[in-house]
Amino acid sequence: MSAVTLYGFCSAALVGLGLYGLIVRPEPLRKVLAFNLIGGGVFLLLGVVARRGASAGLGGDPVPQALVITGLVVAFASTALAVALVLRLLRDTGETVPASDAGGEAPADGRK
Amino acid sequence: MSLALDALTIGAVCAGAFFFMAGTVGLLRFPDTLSRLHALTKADNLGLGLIVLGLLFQAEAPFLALKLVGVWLLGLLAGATVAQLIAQAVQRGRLHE
Amino acid sequence: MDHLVFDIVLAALIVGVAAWTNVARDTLAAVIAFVACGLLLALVWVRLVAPDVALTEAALGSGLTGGLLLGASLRVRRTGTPAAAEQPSTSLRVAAAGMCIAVTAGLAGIVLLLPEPAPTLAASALANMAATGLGNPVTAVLMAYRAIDTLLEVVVLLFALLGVWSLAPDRVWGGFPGPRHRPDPDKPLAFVAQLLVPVGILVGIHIFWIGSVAPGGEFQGATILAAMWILTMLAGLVGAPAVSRRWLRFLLVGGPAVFVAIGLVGFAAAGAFLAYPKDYAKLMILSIEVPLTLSIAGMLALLVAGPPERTLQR
Amino acid sequence: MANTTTAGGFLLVVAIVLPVAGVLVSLLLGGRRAERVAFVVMPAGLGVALAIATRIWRTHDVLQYFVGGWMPPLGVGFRADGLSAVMIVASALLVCGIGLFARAQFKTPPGSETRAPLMFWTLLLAIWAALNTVFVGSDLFNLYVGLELLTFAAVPLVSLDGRPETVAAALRYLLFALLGSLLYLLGAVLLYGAYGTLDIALLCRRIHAEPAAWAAISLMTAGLLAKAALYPFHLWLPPAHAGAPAPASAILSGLVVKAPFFLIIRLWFDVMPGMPERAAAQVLGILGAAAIVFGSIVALRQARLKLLIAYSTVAQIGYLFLLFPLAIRPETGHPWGTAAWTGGILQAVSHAFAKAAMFMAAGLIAEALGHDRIAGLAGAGRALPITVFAFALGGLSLMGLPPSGGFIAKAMLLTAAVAEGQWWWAPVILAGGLLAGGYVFLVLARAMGEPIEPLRLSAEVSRGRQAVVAAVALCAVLLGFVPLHPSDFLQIGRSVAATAGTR
Repeated sequence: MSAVTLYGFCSAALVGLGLYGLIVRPEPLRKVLAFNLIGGGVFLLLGVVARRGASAGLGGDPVPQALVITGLVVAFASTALAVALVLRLLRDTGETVPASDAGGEAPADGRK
Repeated sequence: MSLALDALTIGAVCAGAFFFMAGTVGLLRFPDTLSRLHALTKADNLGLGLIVLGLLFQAEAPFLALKLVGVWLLGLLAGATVAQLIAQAVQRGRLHE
Repeated sequence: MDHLVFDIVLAALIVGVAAWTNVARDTLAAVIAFVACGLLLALVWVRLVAPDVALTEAALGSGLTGGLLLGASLRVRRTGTPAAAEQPSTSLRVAAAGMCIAVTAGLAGIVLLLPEPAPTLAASALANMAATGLGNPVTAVLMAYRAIDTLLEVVVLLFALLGVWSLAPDRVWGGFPGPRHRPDPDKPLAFVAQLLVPVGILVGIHIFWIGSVAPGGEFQGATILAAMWILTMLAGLVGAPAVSRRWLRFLLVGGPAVFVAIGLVGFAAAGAFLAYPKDYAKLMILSIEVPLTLSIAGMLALLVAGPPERTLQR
Repeated sequence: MANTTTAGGFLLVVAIVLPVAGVLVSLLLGGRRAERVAFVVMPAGLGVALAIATRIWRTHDVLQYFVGGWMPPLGVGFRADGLSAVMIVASALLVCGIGLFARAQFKTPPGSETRAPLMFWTLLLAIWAALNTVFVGSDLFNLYVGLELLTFAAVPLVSLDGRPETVAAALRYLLFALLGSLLYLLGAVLLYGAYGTLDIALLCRRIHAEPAAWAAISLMTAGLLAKAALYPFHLWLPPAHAGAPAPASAILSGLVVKAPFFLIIRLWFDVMPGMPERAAAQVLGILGAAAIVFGSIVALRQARLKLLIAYSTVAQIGYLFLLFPLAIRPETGHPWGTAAWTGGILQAVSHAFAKAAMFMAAGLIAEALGHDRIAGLAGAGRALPITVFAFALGGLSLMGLPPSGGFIAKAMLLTAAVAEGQWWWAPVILAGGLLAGGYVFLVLARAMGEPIEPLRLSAEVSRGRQAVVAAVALCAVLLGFVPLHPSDFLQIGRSVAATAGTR
């Protein structure tokens, strides 16, 4: 098995782990973390695709590599918006977790 | 010549890795935050220094060597600052365990 | 493959650390595990011969995202929320685990089935690079072949910042983002900020500048610049700027506006939106990249700083 | 297909760049000027949209543009066919209508800048730019960026008034939308890995039935379903659409949920024509049918007007997905020659107008009465006759009664169900209409009733705003005059896929 395939498996595992966290963890911040894990897996898969496309003297296909850079920036923007929403909710609803969770619980139910 | 340099590199990097290991063991085994911090920063700074030293023997260009030293200095700076911040937090009682 | 042992250890570490972010009881511990995971991923990017991505992953995916989440989890903890949120039932856990294992197995299977030799655009990206005047194929993709993606992505950042700002309470609109960090010259943070920030700005500019020929570019450079700005704000050396400041609006809008403007110049000069006439390609790309880097740095830093929380008036 | 930029193709770039420039200028100038910028961009954008549609109409061919002159697979193209043109024009009309309606609600007070108006006007233009990007995109990653643009512009609109429950709704919406985006991106990555391009036309030629393609289409469809709020992914929609300010609800319910639906059409009919199995299409149809029944019944039981309308959106989205079982591999000719194709798309457009009108009407009623409890609507019909009339006109489309776009759409879906021998969809379509009749009449009956005590209006509502609502509702009615047979215009640009990939 080559290293590239190995990292391909690693990316599949990251997607799976992220999905699990997304379903199982009720706290919104943990869901945001889980999203970042899934994102990491998707980007890593893109990196594997890029590395497999190494040719013409380049170590990898530059197109998917550039897409990863774009994707990382978008993922950061999503995280920032989600964190801002979580913190706003926390401040408005005071110290109660359940209220701040109302927004976060639903996805788990939605996928049943 | 290159054999001697390789031997020096291997020696220094192994020594560095040993100090990292020692620091990590200290982090895991010491009872309170301050002594953990002590173990970690001391050992890691030395470990990083030794590894950078080992890699310097392999540097092909002077600029690369300069970058390596830069990495070491930044590592020292970051380690020292974070250690200070954690220690301050402990003193003010904002950190438990 | 002589590095296979290293690869196996690295992949196993990543999976282990990622699993820990799910299992950890404490959100702070989970975030720290996530940051570690990001740094390990940056190593993977080096192994996959994608140094541009490695820089972005370390700076943005791990560094800035990690900082943002660390700050958020500390704020959540400070409000003293007990971890009383209802935990899902065992049956849901088992079902979720089963589904996730199936997804992972399916993806792994598809990875094995990907075609050999792999389709690639490396050759054509390289062949067209002369027309762009650039020496780094990744930058050529970002600034020429798929420049529209890059433009829209910066607009995405701007929309996200608008979204974050929209969460400000009405009475503090136009005010300063985030909590105040009081200046305290004795603090180690202020010391390190004074020492590090000039170096960091130089490094940021360097990484941006070499992006046209070597790994680096506007996103990586901008992230480092943003980190330096955040550091000076954290150390209390400068305050976060009020969101109604005209210079701040200029800083944020400048990059995308110049991008659009030069894109329109391409209409006239080279016959297509975002096309560059051959002799001026490098110059035009550079005149987009400079304001763009500053705008991105500003947006990233302000996304971390959060919505306005303090009014303009004392 | 001519492999070059078509004359007039630059209009597609303008359709995206114009609202983006509007956002940039609004943010820079700030304050009152944001609103003025919006009112400059709106007529210009409408003009661009109409120009795109007329060009496609006259040349009977697609508009195409390659950004920077770089050809796919290396470059990124934009492409507008008949379907895109319809969606672009509908969006432009609705954005302008909603903008006129929102003027009174988001007026900037003189003096310093205020948050809500600045955000509303910039986000309205932002949504417009994102919608146009989705409608003309022909590169799967570019479309991903477009979807993210849409998410980041739509989510803040939900929590614009800052109440904690709307912030919670916005967070829930964001989490669903992010999951959807990631699944979509994962699918796109698999396609690039397998075929080395993200361009839809090229993919269409290279793709064939194999595990990577199957996995990709499943992941992308699942992600888009989460964004389109098809049952059972609808959980985020009612609180988000009911909690947003009325003009924002109108654009979210009318247009934003249609973008992922549009992309599923792109995937199933342009990227992989002929590939999706009938069984898969039946699954989408069953989910759609479940949405119709579930959404309508829950709507009947709502106590608040805006929630009722939001649940009705859940139901009406269901109709859109009947397109798939009825148009895929038809017994009679190409998918886009079927009645289901025209019917499904007409449903998307007429629902956009009808639902936007209903949300705006509900907003006016809530403003005038000070609440939107259905039980307390008595007297609204007398106080706001135009508004309640507009609500009723919108209701016609939901019920599928003539004359309305909804009637034509549902009649064509019904025709297709009979023609394709898939009679089992017919009762669902009819039952959905009856249930819609139930909840629309429930509201109208209450609103036309005599109040027990004289109605005290908490705010005056101008005639102009009521007229805007009526005009939007009238658009849904006017769609009832399109001919009742498969539209030629909606088939423009389809032949590419036909020659390239159908097996």
